Amino acid sequence: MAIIRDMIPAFELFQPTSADDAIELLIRYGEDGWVLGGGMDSFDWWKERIKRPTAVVDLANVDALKGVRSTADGIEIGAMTTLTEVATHPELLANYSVLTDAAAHVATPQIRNRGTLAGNLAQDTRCWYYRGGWPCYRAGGNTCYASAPTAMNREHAILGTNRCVAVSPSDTAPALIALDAQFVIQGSRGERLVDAEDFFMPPSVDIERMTILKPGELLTAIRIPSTWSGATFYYEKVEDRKAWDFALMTVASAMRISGGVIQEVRMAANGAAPVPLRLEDSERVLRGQAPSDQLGIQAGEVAVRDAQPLRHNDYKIPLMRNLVRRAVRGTEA
Amino acid sequence: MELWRRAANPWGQEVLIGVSWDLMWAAVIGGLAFVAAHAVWAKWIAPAESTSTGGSSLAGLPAQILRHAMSERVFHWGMSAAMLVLLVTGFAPVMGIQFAWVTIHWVAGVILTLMIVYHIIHATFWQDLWAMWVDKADIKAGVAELRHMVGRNGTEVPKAAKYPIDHKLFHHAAAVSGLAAIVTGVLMMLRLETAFWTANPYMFADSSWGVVYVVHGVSSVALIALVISHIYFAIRPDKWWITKSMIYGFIDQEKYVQNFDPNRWAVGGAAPQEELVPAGVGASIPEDGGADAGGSEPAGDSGDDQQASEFGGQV
Amino acid sequence: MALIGQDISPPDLHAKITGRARYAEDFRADGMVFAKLLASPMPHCRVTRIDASAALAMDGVIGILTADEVPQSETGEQCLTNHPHYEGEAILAVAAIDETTAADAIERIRVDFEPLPFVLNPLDSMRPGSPNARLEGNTRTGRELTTLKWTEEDFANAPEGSMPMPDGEGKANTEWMVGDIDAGFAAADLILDETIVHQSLTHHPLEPRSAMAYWQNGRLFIHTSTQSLVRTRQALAAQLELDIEDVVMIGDYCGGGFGSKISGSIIQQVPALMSRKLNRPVMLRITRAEENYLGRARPGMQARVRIGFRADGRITALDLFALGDGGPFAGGDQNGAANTASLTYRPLNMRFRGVGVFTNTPPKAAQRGPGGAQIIGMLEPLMDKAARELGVDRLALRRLNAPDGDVEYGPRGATLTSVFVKEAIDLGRELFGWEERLARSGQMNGTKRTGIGVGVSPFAAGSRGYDGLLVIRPDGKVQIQQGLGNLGTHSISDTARAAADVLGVEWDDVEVVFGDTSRHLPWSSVQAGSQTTHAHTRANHAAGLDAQQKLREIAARDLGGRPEDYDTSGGRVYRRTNPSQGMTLARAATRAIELGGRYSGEEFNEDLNDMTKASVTALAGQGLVAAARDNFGGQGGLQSWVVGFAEVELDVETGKVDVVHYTAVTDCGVVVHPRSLGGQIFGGSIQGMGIAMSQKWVFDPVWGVSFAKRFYTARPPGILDVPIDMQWAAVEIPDPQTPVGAKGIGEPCVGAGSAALTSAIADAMEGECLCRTPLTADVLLAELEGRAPAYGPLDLHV
Amino acid sequence: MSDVEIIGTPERTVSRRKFIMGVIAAGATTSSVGYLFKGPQPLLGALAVQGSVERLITLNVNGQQRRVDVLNQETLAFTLRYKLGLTGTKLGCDRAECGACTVLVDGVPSYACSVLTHSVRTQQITTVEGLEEPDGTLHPVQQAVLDEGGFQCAFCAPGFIMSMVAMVESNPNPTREEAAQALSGNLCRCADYNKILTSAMRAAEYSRQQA
Repeated sequence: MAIIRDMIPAFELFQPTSADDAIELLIRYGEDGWVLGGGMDSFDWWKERIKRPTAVVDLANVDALKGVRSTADGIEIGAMTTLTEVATHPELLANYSVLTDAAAHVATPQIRNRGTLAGNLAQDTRCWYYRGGWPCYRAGGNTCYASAPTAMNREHAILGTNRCVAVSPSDTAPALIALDAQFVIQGSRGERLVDAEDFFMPPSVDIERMTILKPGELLTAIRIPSTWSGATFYYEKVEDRKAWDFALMTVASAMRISGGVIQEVRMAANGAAPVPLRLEDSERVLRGQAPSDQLGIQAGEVAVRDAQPLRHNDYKIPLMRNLVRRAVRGTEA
Repeated sequence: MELWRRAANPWGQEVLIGVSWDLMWAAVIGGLAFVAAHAVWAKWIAPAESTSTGGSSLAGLPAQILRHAMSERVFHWGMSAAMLVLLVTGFAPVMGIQFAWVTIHWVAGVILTLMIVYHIIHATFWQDLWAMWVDKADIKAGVAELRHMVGRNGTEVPKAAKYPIDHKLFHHAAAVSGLAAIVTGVLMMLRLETAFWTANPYMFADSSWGVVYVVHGVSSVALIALVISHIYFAIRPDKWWITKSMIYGFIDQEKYVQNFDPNRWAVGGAAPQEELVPAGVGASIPEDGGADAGGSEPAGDSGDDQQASEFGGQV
Repeated sequence: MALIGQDISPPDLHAKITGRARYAEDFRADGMVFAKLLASPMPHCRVTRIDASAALAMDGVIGILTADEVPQSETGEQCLTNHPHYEGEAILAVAAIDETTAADAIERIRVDFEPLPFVLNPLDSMRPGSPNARLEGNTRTGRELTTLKWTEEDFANAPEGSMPMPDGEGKANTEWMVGDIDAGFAAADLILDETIVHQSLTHHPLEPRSAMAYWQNGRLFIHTSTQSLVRTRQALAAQLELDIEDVVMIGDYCGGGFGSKISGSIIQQVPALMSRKLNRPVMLRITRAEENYLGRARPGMQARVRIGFRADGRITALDLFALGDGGPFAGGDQNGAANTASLTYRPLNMRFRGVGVFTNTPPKAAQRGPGGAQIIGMLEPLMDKAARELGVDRLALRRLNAPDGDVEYGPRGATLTSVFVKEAIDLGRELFGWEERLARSGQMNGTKRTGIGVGVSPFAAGSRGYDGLLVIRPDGKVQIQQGLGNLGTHSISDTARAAADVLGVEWDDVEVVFGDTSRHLPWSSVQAGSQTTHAHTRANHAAGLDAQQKLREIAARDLGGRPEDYDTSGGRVYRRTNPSQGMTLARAATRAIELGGRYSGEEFNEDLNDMTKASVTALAGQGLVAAARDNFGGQGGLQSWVVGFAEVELDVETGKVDVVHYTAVTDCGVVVHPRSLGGQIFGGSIQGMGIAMSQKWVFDPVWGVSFAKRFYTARPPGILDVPIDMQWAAVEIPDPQTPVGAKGIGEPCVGAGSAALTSAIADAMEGECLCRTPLTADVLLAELEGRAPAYGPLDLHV
Repeated sequence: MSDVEIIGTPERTVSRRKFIMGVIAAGATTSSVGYLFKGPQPLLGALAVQGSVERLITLNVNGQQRRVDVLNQETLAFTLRYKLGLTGTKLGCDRAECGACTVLVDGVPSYACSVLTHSVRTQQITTVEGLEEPDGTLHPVQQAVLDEGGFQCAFCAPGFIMSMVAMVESNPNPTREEAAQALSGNLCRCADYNKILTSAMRAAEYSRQQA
């Protein structure tokens, strides 16, 4: 909408130094509170004046949420760890390169310098109808403009849609799903752990939220088990521009190949659906098979079996299929 | 409390997008308040129920009188299930219980729609549509009932036809709400991508869609209140005999003579399966359980249903 | 050594890299308030009611400016309007003590709109019964707005997926034919018939068109962002009906324009008028989203072309029917496109029909190579297609059709001063390694297929008749006055070299004065159409000659002999036969002041523009004042050429294109500033690559509202999207009709970059020309995978 | 707008909660008072409705301690440009896309348009104005750009230069490709990328020489 608002409306600002304090503030403010991590998504909403929190809880000073730590059975990354830190961390580079690849593909150096891993995971969709302030389902309205027969939807979803056809924009999510990561969520009633693929909220359940985080909850850390350390990884993001762009399609995979056979595999895609998808059907096709281009094609076909293209995103079907195929082939071209 | 939800359309014009969910809570609270008030009234204030047989004789009446035929009962409970599923899937997410509700909701909606269509056709062509009509006698009875309820002495409440006035009104309220919800619901389905059509939000103008959503919301909210009161009456011990009739089909002879005017709901002295309908009385009028769509008091009639006999002996 | 031809860092660069350079938005004034715009949410509507009472009652809100208080314009565009013709058009402005308050106030204003029918692309407005973007019509015929529609039959007659090309009267409002088109096709061995779509795209200069204005004693002082300083001042003075002397325009730096700030921008009227109304300085900071709406865009096109080729590749017939997206106020680029096609390919017979159709999309304006960039990008892949089918070398086909200096083109047989495009093609063939690279065409490297492309792109490159003005000061410095804007083309300093070279002074002894009209600047060309290099090397050359003549006269007067016995260089004027006999420029300047008259600017040539005369008068007495009009004359127009060569790799599994290498060779006459020229060639070429590969304009067809209004959605190319490996060269043959020999270069590189890529991508697609831009991954992958096309063949703004 | 001094007040109001130590201010411009009544009672609502409050903070910019009043919602770019007069930092998009506002925060390039000033108030900010030596000697990066004649309109230049400064610190010997990666968060609409890359390579060379 052309009513250009700009200029951030006033809010109260808090800079707690612990996660508990942050949560307490968030509970206090409920729907009117806003978590500020790196801010790379937040500022857009504020400046457009589409979302107007009463109180902003800036996590910049919560040191406990920052940094990469080795744990007994893997590695834990604080939610406020910047994408640059993730992308350049020696142990992650050595053993979990699918994640560092993903983090390095986010936007631009400046955004990776401020943007956090949790922010990349929890960011809102880039559907331009929704972002434009249209009163769609996701904005609390009663329609999806992007799925209309006349709509401009080349960047929208081909799978898993339910009224809303927006896609998750996260680059790191598919890598974390491939790594079988768990997300630590802290709330008033303590901590809970969810699998990476369960962190994202499908529109069929709650069309207004991107993640399962409730007001008053905080994603505090990401735990990566050592299960996939040093596995055969693949990550590819196809985007229109090589910097500052969102994926048209991303595929990430982790494979254990021994004896010429794929013993175990986890594969995920983003840009295909409203949530990052774990490609379990493709995994089933691959498990126990010797990797080959033919097998890759098969796995790709399975991945897009249920795809329902909109007016302008049919190309995502071959794109997704081809990326799955490439993941099996293990070469990015 | 807000009544409506509004939003700015892509051109910045304000449009209705639905009812405020405050209304849902209002309906819940309203429904429960009515229930509570009635319960209080029934326990402490209500005048004693007349158990008079009103001069009617039990003679010639079967011990069990068929009130709801098998098909009606199946219809009623099927429809009730669909309705409950619709209400739960529609409102639970609003109340914060989240699950993938949309598919269940629209499938239940389609089932309900088909049942109602069946009911309308059935009631129109095979049953006496007018059994549910509120006539002068009903109004008189209603007035008397009200006077009785407020404790006016000496008021004799006339006995009812097969469907008493309160049942009829309930049916109509539920029918209106239910039909409105169904018609708007079917329109709303056009906005869903299904195997049969492509979603198209532009079939109507924004403002028209707003009306559709508001009507769906208002009728659904109304149904919350109606269903609450309906369930309440259904489980009240003093009404249990009616509820049972919706399960088993029959009422006791005794209840019949205590509550119904044989002139208005004539039951022959013969076996229930022969259930006589005196000509011109317009009594045994098959009406539908369609009323139940809205969760009305058990309605429906035995009408032409001869299957009732199958159960006659068992009850 | 002559300054022309050397790499000299421009004098303003130091300020730019230290942060001292102040652009319009960097200024503050006492009591300054901030204005903010309320823009139309609808693509076409009428404002029926404005209720600003709540806003005006707010603390900190100072005032409001509405459409009733702003001037009309010839095009129909006003800086504020009650009849918006596109989403984002400004309706009113509010001023407040700070910007947040102004933004809050805008939110509290209630405006009622009456929506009007709208149309987003030209073809839709050609359908019978379709809406017109302007109530008065859908096109401009002459000065009148008229309605031009095709019939159902016209549409029915077009082959499936093709644009109608209806014959007969009243089907186009521009129509011309050279030769006999039917005979041309009859003589052809191959006829191509294609429907092509070129997107519209916003200029998006990095600096939004913010402006700050205040008034003192009835004079307007305005800080603004403009490509051409003195001409913008003139335009603004005319718009506001002010005496030009009452406008002081400060625009030392302009953060990019590309055609969108040629004479400033209409929105700069808002702070000027608001400031006058409120009697306070007013800053109007333009946001990026506003820049998208107000900042102009290149007109897209929907077109159909039929081209007939002889077996040897010579074009016998070219029949072009183009609908240009005029936006609400302009006429589209199709006429220029036809002229460029006529020049580039010299078809033996050519017919052009075109309609500039109004649409309810943001306003269109010239964007680097207007019309030329579009048509070259669209037609070059078709040249390849013909070459392939005819079995001739693609470069040879272009060379065969390319013009020489004696070319006559366009409907009226326009002529040029010089053309050395064949030399550029030949040099490019060698530098690029055409044969060697062509051998890689179609080869697979993993999943990537190589494509080789070339684009031959001309564009207008100069004008004549402007004034040069300089002062040789008593301190010996040569102060060269420049009335151009400073948008980074370096023309303010580079064209000044022409005067310095005449005098033979070192660059360190030159000071360039620019950026502020109160500093007595000469009448200059607009900085557009790549005019300045040509026009102002000439004007400054003329001023240099005038100064030299005056120096000689002073020397002869003081030292004896005739003026022509004297020469100038090294900061002196001296006797040619005895260089030790002479005087410094400093001394000569002092003498000029003493002599007065025409030496010190008290008198001047009558052929100068009035504005220059005023400046001369103001400078009079400060030294030796030289002012001269460019009277060098010349026959024919000026066109520069860029031939772009690209090697790309197309990933056949993703549709993604990587540009591996780019070579550009130019014919732009004498090279004034090699490094800057390289920057222009690559910069323009990359903008062209953006057209070919990524840059977008997207509208929702139901609401007429735009989406691609931010950088990440409009997708101009970033540093990673362009080849690391680029090279350029110039044929360096002086233009014979200018004393300096230089032609402009800003424009033609865009078409070269765009066409080299559309051609290379088509090559990587095994010769399949998709005939639309941008060629994004979705478009290419759909084709590669044999799926339904990503967009309809005539879809625009998608 | 009144200038209500509230430093210290928040702690007193709710001193039993230690997180309140982190409270910056209850911020509201005059215009947002109406908004405050819509949501739940703000923690410091009583203060907020007194009028606009600003809080004086000390910001370390270009090695200097600068005292400045900063609104809660104020971005670093606004503080630098409009409060501290450091207009070398440009706003090209105000949406973290173009990089014209790039500054160094503890040596790390950040988009100043998309960070709250309060979030970086303990960190060291370097802007393009802070690169020159006091005696006017240019930073090697600036000298390299000057020598290579980098940039056209140069509106993007301050941002690019800050990215280059960070680049030569972290990778003093980059390839052209690496330099492009390091500068990929900056947009040049004149598309003078070739010259910018050449300048960046020269900048790395100068920096190596200096080191």
